[in-house]
Amino acid sequence: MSASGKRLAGIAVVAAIVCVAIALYIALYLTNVPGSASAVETSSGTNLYLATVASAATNDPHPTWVSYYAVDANDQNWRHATTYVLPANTLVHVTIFQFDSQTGLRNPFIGQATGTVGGTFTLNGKTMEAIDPDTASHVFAIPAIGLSVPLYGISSTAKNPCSNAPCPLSNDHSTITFTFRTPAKGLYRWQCFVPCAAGFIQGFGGPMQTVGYMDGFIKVV
Amino acid sequence: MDHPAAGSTGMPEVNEPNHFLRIVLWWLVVSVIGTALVVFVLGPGLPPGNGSVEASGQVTDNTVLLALSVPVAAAVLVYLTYALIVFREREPEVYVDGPPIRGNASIQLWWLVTTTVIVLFLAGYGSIRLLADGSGGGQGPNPIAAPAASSSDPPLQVQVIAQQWQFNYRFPGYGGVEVPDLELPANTLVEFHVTSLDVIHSFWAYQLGVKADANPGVDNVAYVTTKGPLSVNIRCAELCGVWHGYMFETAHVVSKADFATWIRAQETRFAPATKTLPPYSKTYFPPPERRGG
Amino acid sequence: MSTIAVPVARPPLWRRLVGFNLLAGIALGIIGYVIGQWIGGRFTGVNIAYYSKTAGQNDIAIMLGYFFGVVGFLIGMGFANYPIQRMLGYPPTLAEHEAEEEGVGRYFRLCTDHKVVAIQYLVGIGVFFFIGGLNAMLIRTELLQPNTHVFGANQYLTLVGMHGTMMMGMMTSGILGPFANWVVPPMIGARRMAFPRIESFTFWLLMAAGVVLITTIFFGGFQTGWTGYQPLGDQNTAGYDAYIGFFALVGVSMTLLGLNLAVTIISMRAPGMTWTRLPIFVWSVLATAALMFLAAPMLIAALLMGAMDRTIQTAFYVAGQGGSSYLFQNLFWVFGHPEVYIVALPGFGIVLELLPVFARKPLWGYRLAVSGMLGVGLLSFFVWQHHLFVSGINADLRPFYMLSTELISLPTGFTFLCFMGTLWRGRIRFTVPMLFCLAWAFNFLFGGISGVFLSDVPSDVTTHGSFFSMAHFHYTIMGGLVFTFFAAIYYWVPKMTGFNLSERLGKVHFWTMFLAFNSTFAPLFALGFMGMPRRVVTYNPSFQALNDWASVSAFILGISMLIFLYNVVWSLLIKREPAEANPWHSKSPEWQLATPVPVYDFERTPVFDPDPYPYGVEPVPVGRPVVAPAGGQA
Amino acid sequence: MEASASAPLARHIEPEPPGWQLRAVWVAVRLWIGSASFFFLSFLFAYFYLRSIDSNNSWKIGQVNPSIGLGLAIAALLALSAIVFRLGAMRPSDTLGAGLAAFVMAFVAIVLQFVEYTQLSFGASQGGYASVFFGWTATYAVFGVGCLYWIETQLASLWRARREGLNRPVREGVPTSDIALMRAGIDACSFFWAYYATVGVISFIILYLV
Repeated sequence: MSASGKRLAGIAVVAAIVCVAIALYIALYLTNVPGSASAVETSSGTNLYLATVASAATNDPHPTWVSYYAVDANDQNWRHATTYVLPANTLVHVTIFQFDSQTGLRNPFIGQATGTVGGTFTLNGKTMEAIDPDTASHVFAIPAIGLSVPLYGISSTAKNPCSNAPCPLSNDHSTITFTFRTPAKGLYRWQCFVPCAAGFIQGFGGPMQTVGYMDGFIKVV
Repeated sequence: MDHPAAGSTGMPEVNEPNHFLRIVLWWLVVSVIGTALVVFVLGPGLPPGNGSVEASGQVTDNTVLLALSVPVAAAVLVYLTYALIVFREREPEVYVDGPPIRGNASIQLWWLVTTTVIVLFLAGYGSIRLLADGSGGGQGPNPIAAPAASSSDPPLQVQVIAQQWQFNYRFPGYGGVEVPDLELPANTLVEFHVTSLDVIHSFWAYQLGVKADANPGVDNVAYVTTKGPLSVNIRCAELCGVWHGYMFETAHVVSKADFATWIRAQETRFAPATKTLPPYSKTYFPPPERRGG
Repeated sequence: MSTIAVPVARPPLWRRLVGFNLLAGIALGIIGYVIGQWIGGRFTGVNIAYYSKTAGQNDIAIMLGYFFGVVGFLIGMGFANYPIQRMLGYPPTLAEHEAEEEGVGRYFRLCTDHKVVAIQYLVGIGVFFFIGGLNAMLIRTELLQPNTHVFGANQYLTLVGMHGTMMMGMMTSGILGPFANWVVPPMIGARRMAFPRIESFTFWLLMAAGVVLITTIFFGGFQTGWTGYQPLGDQNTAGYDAYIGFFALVGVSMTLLGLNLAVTIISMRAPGMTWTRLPIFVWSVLATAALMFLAAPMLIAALLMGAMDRTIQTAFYVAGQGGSSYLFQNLFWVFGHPEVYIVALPGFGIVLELLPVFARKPLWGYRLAVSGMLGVGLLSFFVWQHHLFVSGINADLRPFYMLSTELISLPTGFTFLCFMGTLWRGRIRFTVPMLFCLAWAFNFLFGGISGVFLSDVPSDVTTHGSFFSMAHFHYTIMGGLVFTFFAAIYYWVPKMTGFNLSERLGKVHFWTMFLAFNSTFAPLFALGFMGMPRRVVTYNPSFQALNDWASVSAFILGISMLIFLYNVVWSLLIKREPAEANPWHSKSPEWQLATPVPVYDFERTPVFDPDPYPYGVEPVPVGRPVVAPAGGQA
Repeated sequence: MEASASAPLARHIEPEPPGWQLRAVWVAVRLWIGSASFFFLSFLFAYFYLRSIDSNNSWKIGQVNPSIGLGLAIAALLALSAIVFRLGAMRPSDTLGAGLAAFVMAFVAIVLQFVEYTQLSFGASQGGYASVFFGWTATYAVFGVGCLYWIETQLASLWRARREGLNRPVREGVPTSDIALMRAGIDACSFFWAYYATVGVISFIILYLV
């Protein structure tokens, strides 16, 4: 083997290693896609069942983080999903099971619901248009369409709080329902406005800034 | 450079053309055409448009700067083009040195004087424009460059409350009502008080020519005098976290009558929320700052 | 030299791999990281860091992990040996592993030969430059469409932050590391830097820093951009610890690199090399070095405050607890504005150094050029609040900062005047390095003119924080630094490596890069004017055409870098055509060395001309011989 | 390139001018002081900045007053140590003894600083002052540990030189002897130590008295 042949071989090996490293580097980003869930089409309309928990599942990469889950209404299957696929220009009935305790809002204004049909929501069956901002645990908000619904937190003295997802409905929780009209096709982000990221400054780090926990998309198709 | 200093430099060859004159002529032609194009063709389309008095002022400013920079750029580019064509080595095989010209005091002096004059003019011009009305920029809690407001018609105060990741607007003159979407009356002097609840944001109302950073615990005042009705793109212009790219919305400048109607409707609509709001304040430090959970 | 090589039986490979080298460094680095994590875990067990348990992250452990990891790496590289000897009282030495090792081995260990360190720097920084460039490609991929995501919002912002941080952190030393380390000693008549071990230290520290930054992707990245504004940084997940670690280590590296270069230039000029005879590149290095070792400590301090906010719960940047977000902005930009001139000034030096060679004329206006560089350096400490024109801080001082910022264009203009003067009636040769220098003038002209819009407050209200400012600093930094970086590579690599780069491929590289660069960044000025803010993952659909144009151009720009890479691999590693000693017929001292350059550079101190650029005249030697002291070491 | 590596260093190379390295050390320590000053100036700036804006009236949250006694002890020890070392450095016969005394005082001062943290009645989160106090004193103390190492190397060199009487070149082609370099090093070290102590006194005045 000639000297330049050896060099060629050496360079080829190095190049291969570099390419693998680059592929790995890119893959680390691409693999990290939060799960998605579709709304359930029933005869009564389009339904979306969500849940908010104080801690994600124990096998999650961040088991101490608060998170949204999608819940299958029938068999109570829980999926860690924050991308929700909804049909365009349709009324969607959202039901959220809220298992987390109260934190309070940084901006009390968000204690009032906006953007729902009628400007109201139901909390444990009672129709309301605002809650005491200090009792909020989370918020489901899609700012681009003006939707914002505060989620009432369970009492700090609750007897049977849920520690980690998945949480059966036998745990203490509040149930929030509301209806909103989906916009035209596209990708819209949703987020929470309660400073619920425990341990982060202003409560807005970690799960609040990571798509897949307290942030996600609605994908309107 | 047309009179190389005697002695230290090689004598110009006999048939050497007058490079300096040629360059100056080319420069004149290019600058005149370029400046005219910039002022009359590009100028009216310069940002941020004619949406407010301050925005128009910025357009004027941009036009002046662009018009000034054309001759400067032309001087360098014309010179470079000329030099690269005329002074190129025609026989690269042989290494021949050029004349050892080491400088020219009068050219250096002229250059220094010219650039100094331009710079001082720019700084003076910019300062005068800035101090006249603040140019729509955020000027901190004690603004020194406020547009003159008529005493009978005080400026409309609007507090912009930035938080991750949404702007809310509070109208202290209307019972402290807070709204998620902004409308402004036309032909009015508006006084924005920009503050933040958490990290640094920047309130950028593009068509109005307003940009003011929202810092936590800081009241950043920016003035704008609106003109006719229009739609305004509002964006956050300072990286504020994961949804920075989504922190945008549309505001509207509407007629004064429409604004009055709108604000009354908002007062009714957001009455439940207004009840829970803290008393109006220039800044907020809402708990929790840190949280154990 | 090869004639006197004594054939020595080479020890087996495994024996050569054992010792203080890169392998040991990596091994000890990993061990150190684990130890640091463990200690951090113990600490938080006694609950100093209050948020570790609830936030699911332990900043103390991660920071300590980085710290011990880097220390372990440096110990493995052999940097602790000499300090320990000194602790035991052994006398100082100034050399380590210079001539005793064959071939490529010394490039993977602590070596105090300034030529070896320079090539280490060139390759090391080159690697990170390409990673940073890859990030840019990914960013532009995401921006092909206004609201459809290739990457998630977190990943996109991490890419933006890593691109900026890596480029600013690494390319700060992009010219000083490789070229100043290599060229300055021969240019001033020295064989070494004043502190050769520190010279090597700055390089390996930079590499450790780069690895620290890349590890951010394992901790969720950081979503703050390269400016890392607080309190957003305080709020970030553990990935921001990597940002702090990276920039603090880079700050240390920069400080020491700057100190070392400044000391060398001040105290080690050969007899006859007076201040007025210094090549202009050395002057630019001196000005840059001064900025480096004065400005970088402020960055380190600002980052340490952030680190303390995240670990021991101080409140430097927490407004509700007596801190201020302005504090970080101030400290960061007091460093940050000199920093951008740290990046730009060596480019001025390279351009003015190379121009006389390829215009075959002395540098026009030497004193003007020197005063320009020193003036830029001095003024750069007084302009930082122009980054904060709309932030509401010290609004009354804005006219002052407007003036000081615009005043900087005076000394910068000197550089342009000297550039133009040197071309006057020269005999211009369009070699590859020369093309890159000429492109510098073109790019920096537009970078400078767009800077005027940003320095003028009324205009800045619209352009601040928009794609306009992004395009502006890419024109100055990429157009100013990266183009001159390549000019320096094409100019000096034949001397540094002893092999020629392909001229033809170089020209292809230049033209693709130059056209693609302008085609990428010129539209961004328009986008900024139209209202597109920086660092956004979505944008107004009406901006898509221009963004797509910029993205496609950026990909071509990326291809031009691959052409360069191909040139390097082909010319330097495979073809290996030996270079002449002085292919450019340059008259500066470093080209008078033999090729390949011996370990000791030169046997006799070079003789210097009173004129550093004796083109068109007969050289007049003025250097005097060096008198060895009595009992000179033999 | 490959060939030169195996060749012994050519013996006929002309040495560099004597005194270069000595001057380099002299210059380096002064520039290094410039560097360090900018570092500490950042904390000084933070102090006055946060104090002047007093965000959310939180410059001091609650009772935030470190005990002056310990602070004074630290500053006094540092100042004394610096004076002793600097004077000792000027007289070669006394350098080792003076250096040892200075080293001990410096060590005690830095230990006292860490002792102080355990005695404080306030935590780092208690406002801007508390942040600056912890940040400044901690980085200053860590800086001091580095200085201790530096002083130690100088004393160790002196001690070994006294035992073994060294006079060797520090590198091929560098005619400076290690004895001369050692004296330059001691001068630089004591000069920097004096600077460091000055910073300590200033920080005492600002953090405890102002």
